Amino acid sequence: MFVKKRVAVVGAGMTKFVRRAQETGKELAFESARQALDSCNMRIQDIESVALGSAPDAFDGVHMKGEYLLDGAGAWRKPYSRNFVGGGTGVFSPIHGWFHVASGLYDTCLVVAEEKMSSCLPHPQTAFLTIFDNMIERPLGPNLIWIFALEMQRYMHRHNIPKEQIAQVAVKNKRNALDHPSAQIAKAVTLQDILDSEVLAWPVQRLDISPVSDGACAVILASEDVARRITDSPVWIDGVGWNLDTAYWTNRDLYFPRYVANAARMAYGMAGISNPRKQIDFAEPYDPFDYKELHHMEGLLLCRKGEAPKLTAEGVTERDGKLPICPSGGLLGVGNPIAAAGLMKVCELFWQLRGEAGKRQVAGDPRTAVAQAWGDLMQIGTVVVMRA
Amino acid sequence: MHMSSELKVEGDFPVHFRYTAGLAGERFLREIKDKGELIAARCPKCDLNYLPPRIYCERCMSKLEDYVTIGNIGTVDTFTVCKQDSDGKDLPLPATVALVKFPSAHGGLVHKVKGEVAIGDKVRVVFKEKSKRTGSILDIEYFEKVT
Amino acid sequence: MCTISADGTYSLAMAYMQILAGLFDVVAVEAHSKVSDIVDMSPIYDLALDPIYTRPLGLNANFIAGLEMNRYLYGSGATSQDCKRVVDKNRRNALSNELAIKPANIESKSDGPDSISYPLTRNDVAPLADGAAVVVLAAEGAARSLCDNPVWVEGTGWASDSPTLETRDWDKATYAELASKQAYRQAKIHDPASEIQLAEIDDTYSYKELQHAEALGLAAQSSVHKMLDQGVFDIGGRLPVNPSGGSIGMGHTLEMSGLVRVIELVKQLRGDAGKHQVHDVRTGVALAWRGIPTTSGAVVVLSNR
Amino acid sequence: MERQKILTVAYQPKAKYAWATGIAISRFLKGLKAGEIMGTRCEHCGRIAVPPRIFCEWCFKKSDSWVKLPDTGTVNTFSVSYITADTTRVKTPIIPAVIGIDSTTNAGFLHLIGEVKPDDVRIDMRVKAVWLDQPQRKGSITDIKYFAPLR
Repeated sequence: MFVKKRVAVVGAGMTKFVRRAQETGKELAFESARQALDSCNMRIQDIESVALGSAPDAFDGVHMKGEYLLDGAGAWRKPYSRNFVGGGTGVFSPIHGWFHVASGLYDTCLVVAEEKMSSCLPHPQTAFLTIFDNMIERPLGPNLIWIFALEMQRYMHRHNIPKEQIAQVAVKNKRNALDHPSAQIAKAVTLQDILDSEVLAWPVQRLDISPVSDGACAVILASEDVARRITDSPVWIDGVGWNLDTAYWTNRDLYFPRYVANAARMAYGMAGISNPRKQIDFAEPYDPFDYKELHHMEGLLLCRKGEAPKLTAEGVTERDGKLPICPSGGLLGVGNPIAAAGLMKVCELFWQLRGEAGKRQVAGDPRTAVAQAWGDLMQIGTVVVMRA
Repeated sequence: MHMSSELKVEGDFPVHFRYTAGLAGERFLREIKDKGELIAARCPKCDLNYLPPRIYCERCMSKLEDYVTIGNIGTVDTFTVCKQDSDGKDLPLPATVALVKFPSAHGGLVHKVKGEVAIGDKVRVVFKEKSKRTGSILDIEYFEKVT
Repeated sequence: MCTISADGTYSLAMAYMQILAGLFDVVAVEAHSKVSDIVDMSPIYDLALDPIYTRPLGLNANFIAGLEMNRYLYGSGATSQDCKRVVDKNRRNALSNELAIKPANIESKSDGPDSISYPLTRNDVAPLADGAAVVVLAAEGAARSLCDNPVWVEGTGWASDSPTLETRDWDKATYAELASKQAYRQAKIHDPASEIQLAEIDDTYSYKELQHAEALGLAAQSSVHKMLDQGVFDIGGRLPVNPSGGSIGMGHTLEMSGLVRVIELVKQLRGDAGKHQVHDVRTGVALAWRGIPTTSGAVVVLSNR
Repeated sequence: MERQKILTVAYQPKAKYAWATGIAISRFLKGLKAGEIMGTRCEHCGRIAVPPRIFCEWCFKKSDSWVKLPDTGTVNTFSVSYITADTTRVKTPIIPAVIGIDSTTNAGFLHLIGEVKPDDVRIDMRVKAVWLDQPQRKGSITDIKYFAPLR
């Protein structure tokens, strides 16, 4: 595919993910943006445009929160806009930034993703109530977790997957996160811990779910010429893809995220990837719930439908396995400040592909990787393919 | 939620919020509460003293760590006389509100004014008495014209 | 598909970049308003205010428009009477626009006090309305095969000033100035006042039309209200502003309003505007503002050349 | 606030909504009041959908032909929930399910399962709507109390 300008990631930064930050959302956004600038010795004056990703206003508790956050995000008197595609926002944010640079209109774009969920009471889950149809679903008293439970149950039923195999994902990711300096919950858990945790909405138990967090992440994008002046090791965004399915989620078979597959095909096509199972060295699929990692590995066409639990059981997806999955520790381990968590996956690709992931570094000099997020009513897939 | 005759479903958003003032805001509000003083955060690079203070300069994105005290007499930059409250109901009495700028500060304060003012008037910040302050912007009672 | 959390005009700019990048040939841009589902907008605007410094004052968010209007009149020399002229012009223009909300609804409500936050009155505020709008963008090749009279995007720009009440620029619409500079640069426009024949710009509040016209370089500073008085901005004037009736005349459809301005401009450039058609329009500009309490706006320059 | 180490501001948003039910869902809700489940049929692709809609999102054409559907269906998927909407814990579980309605093209809606022990609910189980008595119905999704196993 012809792309006007090749786009690179040249810098990245992230705050620590915490349950309750004293910092305001603006201050969190600043911390991540400042780190990203420092990571590549850039000044804010070198930034030509700013793209923000943030999930619903109801978390931070500020209507049009993109406007509220803009000074912290470094957007003073700059072209600045906010994208929102539900939980898919974090990985869509660099795609949103990519438009700016790939179009040739701007040579640089600062991408910031922020979430301050602790402002929302009694629990951020309550803010999800209006994701359900106000006329024909909300009167039934649904909780957000229901849709995950319904999807998980369908997935388990279709492929006859035992709960133990799914819980293994949470064990792996929480262990991986022990090596992440920004992790909210740096605590290893056993398979038994997960299976013994409180049943919220079967098959979903408390430890199947990523923890609610506050945090922010930022990356800096640059066009090829500019990127090569900034750094010797740019990481290229060679494929972007996104796809939305119908909002009538009860009219679909939930066992397979076909919208993720469509988004992946778009991104792989752009990046010239014909055989993702062979050509992708590691992946950061979206894992707000443990089964979601498996679901999304299949959606990303990294294995056959129903095969992801088996690969996990065989250790293939461990950090030292043949296809490391969520070496960062993912949302399950590092934490889940919605949009920031998605962008954290893109940061991880950046650090891993530059060999800068420290104790988390996957072996074998990875060259190509994919990050993905998911959102809305089991509806959108957002995919980015990056190369060293 | 219930159905009305026009086939409308009535409802709300059943959440509420608790906001932190943030690192700079905490310091600002505590200074008002404890000392009855306004402080601004200084950006030496841009030579700006941000009021209310911030931990960053929005222009150069430097981290700000120095604070300076700002005197409590300023100038009305603009004002309005607001008739309604935040819910859209009429206020018992119209409220005069002003944006006040202070010498040596970048920014200013938006607050209620006691009595009438015009653009360009000098006003003083009047704080609540110390025992009644809670660490809120409402620890400032109002602006009052300097005569 | 993706959502841009802003006026539809921003979405148009994103779609424009997707096409320039080579990602897509044809992109649809949609915006809508279902403001009638909201019982009262006041609590929604309240939620947009700074929770630490502004919300505790308990004031209706329209006080920000009051503060700004007062400062604008003070600095520009325009008067409330000039603002009323904007309202009259836009309501009059809307009478010949079949998409405008019914004139009966355009009349200001007589109940309640007329002043809502001095100097802002009910008359100065565009009435809210429901609606939906779609614009289809296409790369040049696709555009020529899809239709006979494409209208070209010559430039886009969007920008934000400092967002807080304390640090923003109160003397002018800096966001609109910055956004238009970007768009004009792309469109190679050096003297907008002479190179642009028509403007469809945000008039959420009457004074905003004047402030925005100035920020877009359509009038020299502090002369905009004089041009208004001289009829320069009327249909049939030298530089018609909001011949559609604007939001004041057509109804304010929240963040669809900017895209409505774009659509009205497209119609004018195609000669499809019907009773409010302006003659000899070659290049036009549209401006969206995100409303109180924001300092953000987007500009699009279109031509039929 | 006094006892907290960190200063905070509490806020109760007061936004109120009155959501228009729209053309299709108005008719669906009226149908429920009459004890009927109404779907729409796309004349272009032949798909019968519930919840009903005025357009077929596959063909992107208007879909204005109405079909009365049976009140029986199949459990596509379900959960056994010990939490309510605001995450309050409950001892007696709620059983939400996606019910695929008979005669449709793989279409269904979210509802609850009743008259069955949680352990006995199965995917693919056949179920039938249990309605409120006619005078109690008000044109709401809750006019169906729940779906119970088809006996």
